[in-house]
Amino acid sequence: MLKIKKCDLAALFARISENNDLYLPVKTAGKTNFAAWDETADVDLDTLKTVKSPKDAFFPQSENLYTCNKQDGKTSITPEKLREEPFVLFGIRACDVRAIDVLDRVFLSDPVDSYYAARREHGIIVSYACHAPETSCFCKVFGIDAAAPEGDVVTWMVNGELYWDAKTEKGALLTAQIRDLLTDGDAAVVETEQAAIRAIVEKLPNSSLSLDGWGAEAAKTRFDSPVWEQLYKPCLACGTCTFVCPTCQCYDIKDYNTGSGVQRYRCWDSCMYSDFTMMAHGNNRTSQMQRFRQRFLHKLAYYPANNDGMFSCVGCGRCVDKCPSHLNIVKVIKAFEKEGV
Amino acid sequence: MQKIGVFVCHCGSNIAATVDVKKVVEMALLEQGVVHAEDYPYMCSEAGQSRIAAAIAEKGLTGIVVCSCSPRMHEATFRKAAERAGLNPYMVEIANIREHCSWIHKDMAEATEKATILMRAAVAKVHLNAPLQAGESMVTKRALVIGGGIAGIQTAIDIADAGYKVDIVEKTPSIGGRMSQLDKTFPTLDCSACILTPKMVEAAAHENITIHTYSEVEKVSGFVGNFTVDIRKKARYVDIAKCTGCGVCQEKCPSKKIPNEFNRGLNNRSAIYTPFAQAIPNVPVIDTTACIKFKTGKCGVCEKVCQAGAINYKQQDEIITENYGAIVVATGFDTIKLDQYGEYAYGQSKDVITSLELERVMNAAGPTKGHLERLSDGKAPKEIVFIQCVGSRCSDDRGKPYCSKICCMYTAKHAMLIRDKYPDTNVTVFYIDVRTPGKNFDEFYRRAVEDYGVNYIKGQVGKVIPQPDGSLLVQGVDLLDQKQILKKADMVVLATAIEPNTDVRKIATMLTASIDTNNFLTEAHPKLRPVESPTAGVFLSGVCQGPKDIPETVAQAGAAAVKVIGLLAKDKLKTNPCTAQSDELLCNGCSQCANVCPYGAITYETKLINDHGIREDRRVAVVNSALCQGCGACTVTCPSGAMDLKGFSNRQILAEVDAICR
Amino acid sequence: MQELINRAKSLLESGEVSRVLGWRKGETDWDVEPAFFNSAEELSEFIYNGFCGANLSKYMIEASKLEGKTLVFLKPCDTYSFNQLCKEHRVDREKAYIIGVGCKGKLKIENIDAAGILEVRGAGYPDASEILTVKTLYGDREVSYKSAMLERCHVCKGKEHMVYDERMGESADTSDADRFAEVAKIEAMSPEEKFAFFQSELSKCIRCNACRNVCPACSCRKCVFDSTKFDSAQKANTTSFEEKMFHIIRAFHVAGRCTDCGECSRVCPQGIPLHLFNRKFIKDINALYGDYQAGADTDSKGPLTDFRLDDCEPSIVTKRG
Amino acid sequence: MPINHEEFRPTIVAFCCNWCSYAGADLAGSSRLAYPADVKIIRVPCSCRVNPMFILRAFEKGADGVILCGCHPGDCHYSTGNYYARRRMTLLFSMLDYLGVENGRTRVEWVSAAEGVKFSETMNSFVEKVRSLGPNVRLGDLRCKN
Repeated sequence: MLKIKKCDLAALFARISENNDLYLPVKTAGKTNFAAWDETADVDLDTLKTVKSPKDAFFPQSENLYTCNKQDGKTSITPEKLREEPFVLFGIRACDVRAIDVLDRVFLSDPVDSYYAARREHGIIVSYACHAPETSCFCKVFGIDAAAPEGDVVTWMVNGELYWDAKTEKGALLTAQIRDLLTDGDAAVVETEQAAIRAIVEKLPNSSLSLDGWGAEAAKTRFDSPVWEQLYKPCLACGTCTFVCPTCQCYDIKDYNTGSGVQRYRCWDSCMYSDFTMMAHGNNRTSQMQRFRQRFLHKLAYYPANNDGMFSCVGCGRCVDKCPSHLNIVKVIKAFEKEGV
Repeated sequence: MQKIGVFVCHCGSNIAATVDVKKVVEMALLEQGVVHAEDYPYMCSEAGQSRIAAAIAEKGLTGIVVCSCSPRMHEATFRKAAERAGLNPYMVEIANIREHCSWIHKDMAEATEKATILMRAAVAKVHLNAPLQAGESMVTKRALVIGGGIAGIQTAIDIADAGYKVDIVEKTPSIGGRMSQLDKTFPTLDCSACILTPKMVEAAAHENITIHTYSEVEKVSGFVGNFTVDIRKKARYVDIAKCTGCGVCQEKCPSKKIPNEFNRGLNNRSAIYTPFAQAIPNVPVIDTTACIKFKTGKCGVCEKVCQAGAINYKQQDEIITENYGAIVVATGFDTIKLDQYGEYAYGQSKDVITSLELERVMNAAGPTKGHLERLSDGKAPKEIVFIQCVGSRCSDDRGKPYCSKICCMYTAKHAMLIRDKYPDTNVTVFYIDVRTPGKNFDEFYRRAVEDYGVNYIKGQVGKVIPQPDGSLLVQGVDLLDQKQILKKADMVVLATAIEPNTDVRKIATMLTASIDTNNFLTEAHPKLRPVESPTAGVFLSGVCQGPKDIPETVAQAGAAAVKVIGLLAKDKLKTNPCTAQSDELLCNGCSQCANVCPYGAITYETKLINDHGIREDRRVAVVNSALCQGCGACTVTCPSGAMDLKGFSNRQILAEVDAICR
Repeated sequence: MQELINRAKSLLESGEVSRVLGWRKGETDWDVEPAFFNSAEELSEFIYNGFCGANLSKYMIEASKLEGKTLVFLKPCDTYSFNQLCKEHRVDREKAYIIGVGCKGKLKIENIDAAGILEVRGAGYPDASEILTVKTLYGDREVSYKSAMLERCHVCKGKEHMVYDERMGESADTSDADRFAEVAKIEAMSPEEKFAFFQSELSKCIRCNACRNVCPACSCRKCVFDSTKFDSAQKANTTSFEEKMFHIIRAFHVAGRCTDCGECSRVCPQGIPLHLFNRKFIKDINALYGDYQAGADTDSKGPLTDFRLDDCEPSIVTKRG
Repeated sequence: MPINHEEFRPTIVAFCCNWCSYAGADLAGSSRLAYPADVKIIRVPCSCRVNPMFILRAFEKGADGVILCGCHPGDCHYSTGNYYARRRMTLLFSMLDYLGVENGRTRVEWVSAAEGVKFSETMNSFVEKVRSLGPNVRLGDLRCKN
């Protein structure tokens, strides 16, 4: 266990960024999101949840895949360069670390998504414990420990000092780069803090949410439930829940005419959108109820069916906080619990 | 995917001297979809057009870009050529590389680059062109002439003679117009009434002509071939059917102090009046602002004396609605107001009069029974000064920038008539230039100078000062002799500028016809289409289009009539296919497009829509393509992009933008 | 609140209305969702408190297609949106039974800004308590009602309902700020400052479309940004241009139609002050074409579908400096 | 950084209504009244056909200035089109200015078919203005700049 004073973090970040691109929570215009670090960045480790999850670091909202150019009647195709330089993702919370696991199972299974794989290979995750979990958090439901996140390096902030614990080889390599800035720390201090965090997590209103009835079989038992018809009604069909979600992984592939050619890029898509998976014949989900159902059954039934029962929700609670109509996965889970179906 | 042919015109050396046409051809062949490109010295020639036809046939072209002069010049030519070769004419786009390129740029590399970009934009557009079919609309075989002066009368007679029905709408109680106020006409000096009144009678008696006097156009809707017009027939309070025109009512009317408009206010008329003796119809009207019966409820003399029982105080304005295929504007002119010309003492001295007032003074039916006399004291004037260009060719905003065209000739006429009838009266004319182009015009003016001894002074009058003895002191300059002139006169006549009738702006707005800064109606083309308005189906006759004299007016009136006849002779008209179209799947039915449509072409209907499996009743916009003129106002108002314009679609314009900016 | 429920029940029972459109209570005081209630039993979940900010007018588009009348509760500012939708034939006045419900300002939970909130006391009865008591996992605290209000309530359009069948409850005009002050402040900036300000705000935009989808004026069946017809479909802000394009065009499409209901700013997950776009147009329209309040009536011509012969020229933008 | 006027050649899109301004441009051409080749004209039936999206699209794809020309108010071929265009463009330009986009990059001019001189002078002055502002960086799509 190592540590560094909170007031020395700027030096730590400067050091890390000598050899790596560094992404961490930065406050811009009043909201905190993951962004590249520089000396002027307003680093914000206090805000529990960035508005957008850090999944952008591996699966950007929009990324170019390749570029076609036409000059003098000749066409050339240039694939986008894959990530080759290391980067550090600092300050990522337990739920968001688990979410990367969810994404890995999609993008790293056959056929492997090379753009994603390259970023995963070069990305070093420095996680950060949740010292003040919030009402909307329910990570415990998915077996996530807010006091002990996964990651290459795990950190805690106790009494104005950041405790640093490398967990993996990647983590050890990063630690070696900055070792001279760190001093030895007492693991017992961290354990005390962890106990305090876990005590709060117990008190969170949704920590004891029951997932009974969800999983692969729900695709059959709950697909035709009349509950959906009631639940979806206030849905505005916006993409807020999907775009703030750390595990949503759907994307669309589009072409952009640059004048001199075409850039083929992909960007996040949302199953809440009416043109999601639009095909020549039209759309296979024609009503908002169907789209709404799709999202939650994907998280709670289809994904588990394909991934050994693992849910593709990590209980970060962003959708609980951000849905303009106050709809969210917790409500869905509870509604079915109430109906007993 | 389109197969596009690009044809680059040299226009002799007009284009080729500045644009490397071979290079443009070479660049065109690199464009997506371009399967053929060639250049030719004169694309618009027979030979050029047949090359286009040949390429369409050989290469199976589906779209054509002609890089040439302005589409305003030859778009129609190339469309016709394409059509003859079996291609839809709307698959042709023009890249304007002459007016917008070769003629304004000197550097060959620069001009060639720009021509290439313009070509690309046209190619990009043509990719998105779709074949369009012109629609058809029926033609109502009846014409409306607005204005019953000589222009309107002549147009109406010519149209009627060709066998079509014509209505004349005249706002005053009688047809005849300005010409009926004139005494003699130049250069022949024949009596105006003698040549006009037979025309008036002919119009009134013509079986194809209906005259609505004391009437005004209230509302116009529709479009070429199908106008619907509301005409307000103002209440005369005299039954036209019963009135015999005996005139007793006017004699007996006790209210006789109303300025007589026909005599330019130089004498008075009664409250019930016909404007002049030869009025058509010869039926009086009651001026309710002056009539004692209308003002106080007591009187009723005219009703009592009318043997025919034609007086009807209860008559109401009547609105009639008629359909027309064509509308001719013949609203004529008036003289400008002289309020801002205080230096000429008009309004201060009764002996300073306008030329039109002089016409009435000289006329036997006028306020002085045709005797030339001073209006102040009735004495015969011995010195008369004419001042030319009062308000014409004026650089400040008191007057008009244009030449009123008729003043030089009528002043020569007045001078000559006065010298002829009153040889002891001296006549002096101050002029800027004497403009006498026209058959027998200059001879006429020279006769005034040489045979009648009229004293012409090149120079302007600065001031007219009424003297205590009743005479007028005229201060002027003689530009030729470079000296100041002080001249005593008994009478001063102002050649006042003419301007279009003030009503014309209102009428133009109703007709959506354009108007220039001087309120003259704009012709569709100043040289090639001088009697047509840019608004299809609206034609121009007489001074409403620009200053002109009687023979020119009559000539234009006839020309307008021929255009109308040409239109009415058709049973159906082809309509512009570049009209708006609403995609009912995207339409919100919000009515915003209808709010901005100047033609009332958009209506709404509720219909069952199948939107990718969702079937529901929706309120959707429907465009009447016969009414739509294709301005596109609706397309921008529509937030969802449901409304689009054929021929200038959103995607077509965006493609041009992209091509230019790339 | 109970009066509202009772009235809704009696209207349902009498058959005058077929359903009720209101707000349903959730897990917490601020967890309030717009909801349709089809029976008296369902109405037991009805709630009306300080967190019922959601403007229900837009839901009336769908409700207008249903059989029978829908009872809808509209706050004073919501009625402007309803009127505007009526004017555009998007809702059917005949299909709505409108209870103009009183409003004394609505709250935004983010403004309370306390981690681990469990309960907010005082949100239901703003009159009774000017202070909200907030119970959190980390201790209790107090927040003034005003400081927790939505931005739009600080520039409240007033307590009058523009359209209603009956009214229930008291309203208060909560305005305590100049509606156009923020816009004027930006207008006074240098071009560089303006650009930097909007760049930093708009760079947060995740193109979730919440602002668009909640907006009663953005009621297009298919938005141009979802439509391939206009070559304008976008799903993400790939560059900073696309952020601007979306927000400029969205604001332009609702210019003259936006009632300034403030829903866009309320729902933005990134807290972008989207009302600054719409209000800029409103400010310009008022200054250049005369005061206009969209939704104040159902028959006036909107400023962009109208003109005056002597309107100012676009060069006024340059001349203004 | 001073702008080198010799080197910077802006891309200017000019939307011209068919009836007045396009004809005015034709007249400028037939009168041989020069203006920079940077200006490329797109013909539209009326100024009211120009959607703000067209203008933003031009900037997106690399235009440095966009000008809209139509009939003088009162002379619109469709009688009212330019009045609507005038309001739309006033608001759009005001919004662009508000966002910090240099207001000299957009302009509306009314040019009649008889005003070849005005057309040419307008284009000369507009190009000069845009050149002085330099390349458009605030409202372009980076993907189009290469």
